[in-house]
Amino acid sequence: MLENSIFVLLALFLLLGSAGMVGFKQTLFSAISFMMAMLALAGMFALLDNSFLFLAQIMVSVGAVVVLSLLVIVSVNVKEENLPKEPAKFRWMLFAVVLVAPLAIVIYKALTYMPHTWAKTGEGYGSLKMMGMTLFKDWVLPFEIVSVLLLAAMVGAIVIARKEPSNDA
Amino acid sequence: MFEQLFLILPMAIVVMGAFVLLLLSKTFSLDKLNLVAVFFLSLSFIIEILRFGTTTVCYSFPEIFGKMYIIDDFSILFDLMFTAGAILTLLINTAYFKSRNYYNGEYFALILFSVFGMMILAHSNELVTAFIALEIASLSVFALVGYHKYNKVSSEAMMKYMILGSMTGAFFILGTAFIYGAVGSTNLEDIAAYVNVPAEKDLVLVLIGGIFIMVTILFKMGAVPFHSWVVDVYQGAPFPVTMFMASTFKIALFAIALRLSLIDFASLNIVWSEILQVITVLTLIGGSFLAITQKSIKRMLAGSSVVHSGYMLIAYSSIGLGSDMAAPAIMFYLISYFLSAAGAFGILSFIATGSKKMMTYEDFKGFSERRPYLSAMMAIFMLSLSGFPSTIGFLGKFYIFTSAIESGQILLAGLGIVTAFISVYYYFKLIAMMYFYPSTDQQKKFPFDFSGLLIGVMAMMVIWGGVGTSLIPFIPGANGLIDIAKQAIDSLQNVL
Amino acid sequence: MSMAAIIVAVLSFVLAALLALMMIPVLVWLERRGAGLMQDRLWPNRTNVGGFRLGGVVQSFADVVKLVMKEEYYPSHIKMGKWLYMLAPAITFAAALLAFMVIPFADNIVIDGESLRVQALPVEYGIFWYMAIGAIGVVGIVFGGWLSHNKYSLLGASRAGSQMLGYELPLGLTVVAMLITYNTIDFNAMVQWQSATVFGIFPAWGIVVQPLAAVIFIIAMFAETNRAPFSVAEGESEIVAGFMTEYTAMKFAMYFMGEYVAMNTASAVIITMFFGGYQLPWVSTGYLLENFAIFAAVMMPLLPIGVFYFIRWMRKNNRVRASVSSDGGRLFETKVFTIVLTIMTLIIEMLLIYLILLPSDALGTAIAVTIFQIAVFVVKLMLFNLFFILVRWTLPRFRYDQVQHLGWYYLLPLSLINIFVTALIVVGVS
Amino acid sequence: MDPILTYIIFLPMLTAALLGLTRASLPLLRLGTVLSSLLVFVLVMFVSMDFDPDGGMQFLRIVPWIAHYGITYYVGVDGLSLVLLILIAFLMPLLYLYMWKERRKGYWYNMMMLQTGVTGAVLSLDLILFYLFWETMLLPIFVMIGRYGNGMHQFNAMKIVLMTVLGSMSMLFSILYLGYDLFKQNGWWSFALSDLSMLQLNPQTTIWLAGGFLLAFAIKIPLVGFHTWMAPAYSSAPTPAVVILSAIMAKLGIYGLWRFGYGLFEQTLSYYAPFMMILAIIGLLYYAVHAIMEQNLRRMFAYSSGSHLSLIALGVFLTNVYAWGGSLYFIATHALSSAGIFIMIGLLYKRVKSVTIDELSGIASVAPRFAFFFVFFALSIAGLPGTGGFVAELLIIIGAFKVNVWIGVLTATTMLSSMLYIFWMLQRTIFGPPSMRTQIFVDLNSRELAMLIPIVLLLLITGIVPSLFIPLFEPYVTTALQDLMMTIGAK
Amino acid sequence: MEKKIKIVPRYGVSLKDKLYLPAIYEGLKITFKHLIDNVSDSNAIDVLEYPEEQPTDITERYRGLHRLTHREDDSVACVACFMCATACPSNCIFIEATERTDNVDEKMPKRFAIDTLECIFCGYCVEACPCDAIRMDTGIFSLTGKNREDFVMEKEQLLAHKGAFGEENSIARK
Amino acid sequence: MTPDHFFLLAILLFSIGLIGIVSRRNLFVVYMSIELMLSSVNLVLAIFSRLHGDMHGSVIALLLIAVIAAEAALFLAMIVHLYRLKRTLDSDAFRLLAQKDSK
Repeated sequence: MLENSIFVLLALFLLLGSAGMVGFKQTLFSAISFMMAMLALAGMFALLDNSFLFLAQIMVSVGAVVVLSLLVIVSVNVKEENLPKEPAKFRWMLFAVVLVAPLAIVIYKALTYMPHTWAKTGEGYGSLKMMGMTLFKDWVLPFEIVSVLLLAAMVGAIVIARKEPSNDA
Repeated sequence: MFEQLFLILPMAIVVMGAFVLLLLSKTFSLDKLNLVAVFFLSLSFIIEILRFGTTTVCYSFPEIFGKMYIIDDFSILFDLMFTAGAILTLLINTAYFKSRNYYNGEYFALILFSVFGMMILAHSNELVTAFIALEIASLSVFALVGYHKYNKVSSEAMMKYMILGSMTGAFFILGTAFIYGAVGSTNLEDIAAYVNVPAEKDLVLVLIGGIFIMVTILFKMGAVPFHSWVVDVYQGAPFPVTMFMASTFKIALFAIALRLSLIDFASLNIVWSEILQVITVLTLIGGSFLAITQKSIKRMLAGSSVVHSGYMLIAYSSIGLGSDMAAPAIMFYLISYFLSAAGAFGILSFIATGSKKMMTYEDFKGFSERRPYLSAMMAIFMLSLSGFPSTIGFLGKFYIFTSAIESGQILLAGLGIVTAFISVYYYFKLIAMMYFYPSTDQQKKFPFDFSGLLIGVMAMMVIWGGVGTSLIPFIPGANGLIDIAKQAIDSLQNVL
Repeated sequence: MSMAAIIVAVLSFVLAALLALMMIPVLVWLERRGAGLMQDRLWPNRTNVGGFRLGGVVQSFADVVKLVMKEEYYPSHIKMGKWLYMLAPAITFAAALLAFMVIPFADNIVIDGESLRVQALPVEYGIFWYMAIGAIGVVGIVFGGWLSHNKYSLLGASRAGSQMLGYELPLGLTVVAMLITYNTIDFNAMVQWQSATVFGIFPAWGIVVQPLAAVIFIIAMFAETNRAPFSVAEGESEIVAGFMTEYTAMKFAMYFMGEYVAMNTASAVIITMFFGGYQLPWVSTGYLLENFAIFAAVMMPLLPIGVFYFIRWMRKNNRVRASVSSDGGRLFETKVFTIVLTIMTLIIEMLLIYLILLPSDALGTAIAVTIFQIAVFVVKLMLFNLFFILVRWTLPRFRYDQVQHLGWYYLLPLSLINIFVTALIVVGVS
Repeated sequence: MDPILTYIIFLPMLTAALLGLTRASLPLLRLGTVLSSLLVFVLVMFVSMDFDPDGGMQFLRIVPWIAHYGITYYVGVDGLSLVLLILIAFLMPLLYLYMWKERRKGYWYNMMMLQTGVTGAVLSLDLILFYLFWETMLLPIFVMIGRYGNGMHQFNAMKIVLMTVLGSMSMLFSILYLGYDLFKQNGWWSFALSDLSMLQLNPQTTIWLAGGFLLAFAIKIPLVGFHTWMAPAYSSAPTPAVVILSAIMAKLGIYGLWRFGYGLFEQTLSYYAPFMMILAIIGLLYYAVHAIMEQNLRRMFAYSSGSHLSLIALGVFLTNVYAWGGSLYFIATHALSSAGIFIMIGLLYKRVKSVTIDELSGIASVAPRFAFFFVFFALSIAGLPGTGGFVAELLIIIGAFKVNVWIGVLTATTMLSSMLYIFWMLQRTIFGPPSMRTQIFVDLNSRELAMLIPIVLLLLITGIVPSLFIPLFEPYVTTALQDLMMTIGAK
Repeated sequence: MEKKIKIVPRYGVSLKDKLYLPAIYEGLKITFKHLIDNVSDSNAIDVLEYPEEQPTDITERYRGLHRLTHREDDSVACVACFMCATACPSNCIFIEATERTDNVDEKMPKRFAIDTLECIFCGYCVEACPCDAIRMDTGIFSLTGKNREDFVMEKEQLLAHKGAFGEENSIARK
Repeated sequence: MTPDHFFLLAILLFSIGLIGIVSRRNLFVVYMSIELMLSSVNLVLAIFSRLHGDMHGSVIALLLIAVIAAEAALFLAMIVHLYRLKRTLDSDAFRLLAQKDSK
């Protein structure tokens, strides 16, 4: 019962957050909505008995990604007049909803073919230990190349964002 | 242990090279960095070439990596193409890098990272690995596309590519999640085993997941409903990057597409081939339209690359309809496209080194008088791209169309031939521009250039691959190539 | 859940809340008084309640009253997002407070064979929790700074954000090295690990085992908490008060308190990871449990002596100068304290006698050990807070670029090297 | 397995490649070109010496090329191809002689490439190989017209390429389908003509497939309706290219019709024959009318050769021994005479920079030798008795009468109409008083004579003693016809 | 001639300097020593118990509250030339000029006010004054008031202030 | 709290992300929408992991979090760069390429 109400609450936050993220005009409000959604998502992971994912989500998605985004928002300090003028924003959204809705329904229909009961989870499901065991027993290669991915992204980001004198405009 | 290590050595060398380049990027000059990058790539290339055909299908470090990292002739052939493409890109553009001031050490590292991603993509026997590999390659390429930072066009191309590319990346992983949900594993062999024992209810999820994955792949190769970025990105990217994308990244996607369709979703192909047929038709027509309306050569080549994707999709949809030769045909076509497109883009960037022109058709007027050899090579590449016989491009198209006819897709083959006919227009237009008009510039002396020589070698290979070997014995020609392609595909199919 | 478990959980929660919240005025006082003493001057020392000044702590409470009573004032130029503007300090405060909740104040207490964590949140992933939740604090700062619509605030916010990002990395990497060493992420297990000795002589505290990691970690912690010498986000000398410029009254107090809570939390984490946590050196919990009688016996003479000296010190110092006519009730305060302290000492002495007579496996011993460890923890916490303050009043503030330079160019590589060396050693040892 | 045909095919191209890559100087280039063409001519002479008229395909050489699809390098020669082979080998040295003063190197390279292309197309017996050469010979023409032509040459070059490629693409599709059908029926791949001709095909499909081939050949000939590239291309192409176009490449269309059309789709072609005959007859008249009205000499002779080629195509579709023999004979003689006349026009253009009839007059009085050759070639085109053209045309007309009197009558009008426009043209250009342009007309020099006299001689010989040549291909015609009748009768 | 060269020792070169930690340790040691000393005997801290004890070390140069000087005839020495108001960096001097009818001078301030809440006590006005009409030698360092208006010193108040350091006469020097 | 509810939630998140990309022109919102899409995949993975009772899905989700971080880095760099170049976050302000072959 408690879990149900927590779920409803988190879901509410999640949806409100993501809707706000899409709907707000001000970038910073979008960002805080996004943060709210991410935190609620972390809560969802906790509800799914996945404590490690819960922490990782908070640590990376909120602690790193959102903070970095905020930092960028603050450091570029977008003026009100530099924000895109989107008078037809909600009309576009309606259009997008019409566009996306069939896709979503199809996916949902497909997903409901899944079994409807939660599996019995063993001892320590979602704990760091089990996570680590699985990660290093079955998923070493992706784990390794993710590091290369991060490095490549870092190099790319530095290259793009670095200011260099250039007369070759 | 060391045998296992040897199996992943080429990849390790490439990523090692990237690290070394990053470390050296501040101290070495561009030339030296270029050479270092080429050195690492060639090392990898040589190892792969020695290995081709001698390794049976195996997994590297099976006790650690599981069955994620597969090594077969198929992936080795792709590795060869990636490394060769990167080497050619770097060598041909040596002068270009020096002529522009926005290149620096990280550029080469990014190229190597990208190659690394593609290699993993070709080797990955597992969807998540494939996804991450795809992301490595894509992210590096995103950064490369925007490398000319203070050029607004380049930045804009990067923006478009990145937004659309990342979005479709989400589709890939969503598809993977669905497949994981249905199967409980993302290993291709497990999935294949699951799919081949059909239980109607559960396959829906696999099917939808597969479609999502396909959407991503089709997007990245620029098939028509998802083609909107191709021309812009190709135009916006700096010339060497365009060349790199055309000669490696496009190929990499077929690596995973072929592996998926041949191993994983083989029994679902029949469901998809109709979708694929529609997409193929759209791609052929839309791509032709894209290519024919352009004035800039770069954009024209970009548009035509969509058409070439369409040709390969013809064969790709034939795979599901029971054509044995379709997969080798794609492999062969990839080789042929690799040679011709890399050559064409190479010449473009080679020319662009000295000038800042847009490279429109008009700019090529009288080119044959200024640079007779280069224009001859360009003509060869154009002929090959248009599928003119006696070039490798013709054989590629021949295999494609034959496989289409073999699988009963007569109309598709007919459409392919029609688009090939249309392509003659825009390719020959360039030849006409080069040869039929007097030069507007005064004659210039051009010194002998290594890059030019390299392009020349590629042109020779295009001819050699097309003419084959009936006159000169002992040299494997077209036969050799198609045999190699067949061998690669066979090794792929032997997995099951 | 047994009754004991609930009681322990509730008590730990209360203790944590007390330690986090009640520490704020104490820390404010400590900072002011410490600053004064370090700079050869006095401290706010006239506020009193019926003559009781408690050495000036009352001033902090007076400040709290003042801040609460003050008019809530919104700058008129803040047009949008007032709710967020108001919420921002609370985010910072709440994050710092939540992060404190995973610190173990004592070893697991065994009641009826049930091992109970003396932790406000009885979870095992302590350090991750700290890093995850602690990082959110900066979000509040960034929001506040941006929404203030003030250049100084904006600069402060961006400085805080980038500094936090820059130092989160060495921090995390140091933690990785420590994880390799301790082989756990549980704070309590870390402390237990530290109860061993190195070469049989030194206590195996983190700072002894991993001195470099400790240094990096402490430096990074200073930066994370925006304390001097890394307090560029406030940077009074350049950007007025940074992100807090436009904040007044309780909203300001929230930021202010958040900072002290963060500092307190940082101290707690540092002592837990590097200074043996709630343990005395060379004394593990098991040893303490078995030989508590000896400890009590040792403490029995030590306690009166300490109290005696304290009273003497108080009598000597708690008086006004000749030039001041009224002593403001100081003599009375001294007298009362002397009596109270004496009585308390007597009670404790009696308790100690009782404990000596108890068998070592009795519940009372366990509770006493726990209380003892909590006391040790609090003392360590205070000492480390003092260290924070000491550093603040010793070192000048870095320039902003120096801060970034230090973080990215020195601490990051050093922490990477540290991981490498640690891994090598761990592999070599095992 | 005699490689002599291979040498014949690839000698010019190899020479071109060798000289081109070494950037040979112009004299060396000229020398190499002429030598190679002479060598080819000598080789062809050897071939025709050793040729056994009753032996069917000879000098075969089969080398596997693309093994998986059974594509082979498969060349051979029989009566039909020998005629064209000799023609090519004979004309090329003369053309080089014509180009002797040409300073643009690209000319020479392209001509050599062209020789390889046309020779290969004539000799190849594998369909893919044929397609290869069929496309390859297009490229030098494209460059020749586009680069060295005049007028709207760039546009016209594009036009000829696009139209021809359209045809060849459709042919390619048919080829691929045939190959696949063979595979489906027999389980092995082959694109050799001999294998494919044995295919049993669904008639409905065959119509489509044959259509693919016919489109390619019709564009090449060109039959009326597919001819829009012809006049522009002829008028803007340089002389050697025009010569090749009219004398050889157009004949290759006829050749293809024979070799591949009748070789693969005997039955289906009889389905198409009425349409084609109607097209050919319309072409006959249409081109003749155009030729009469035309002011530009090049275009006039372009239409004239179109008219004659329609006649040949008609002959091919008439399917009797006279018509076929006549057509084959006409291929040879018309090639010679059209080569001659276009060379003459080229010489004329060199001298007066104009090929418009109105601007010319009275050449005979200024340059009698030139006038003689011009008149001779023009009359031989018109089918003057005593030249080969007369014999051939007569044969075809006889064949037409054998089929249908009305067709015969219509066919016979070609002789009249050609006489009409030739004589009218001659009267206006050669005779009469010299005009402004022709007053300083320089007569033929010895080099030009040397290149023209062999053509004249050959034309005369073919006209006066046709029996000298007819045995070369007559067995081919009879056997081919017998085969045809048998297959049609069998079904 | 011997050149005078002063050799400045360079710091921050040796490894010890570069490590910074020893230096920090030294600093901490000093601070800590002070802390301990002062804790053990806080009465030894040399401080002034301010409200009870007043500062005794205010010198002549100390810039206290302003005052306006007089002429010999006790009229205001200021000629309302606005120099001080112009020089003032914080714009705290407000002058309203009026004509002077007693033939001593041409102009005099009708109103001369200094907002001491704005004032930063820089002394520029004193420097700027051409006729020594304004001085800051009152030695008043502590101003108290219950509202803002109390801190605006009007002409009368300013004239009433006395100099604290010997120069008791408030006659402006010529 | 059945799996269906979770699935519905995940799909809604994915759709909202998609809608954001389609309808908004603010680059930042587009970027966050993409992140949201990827995160919703994370949720799907976690649900499946829970349904299967193994940790594979969770591990994939963990890897995906790393991928999200990598993409975030590149995206933010790009946004900063574009903002520097154009002083706007409007994705429609970048339409140089839409003009066909201007030169």
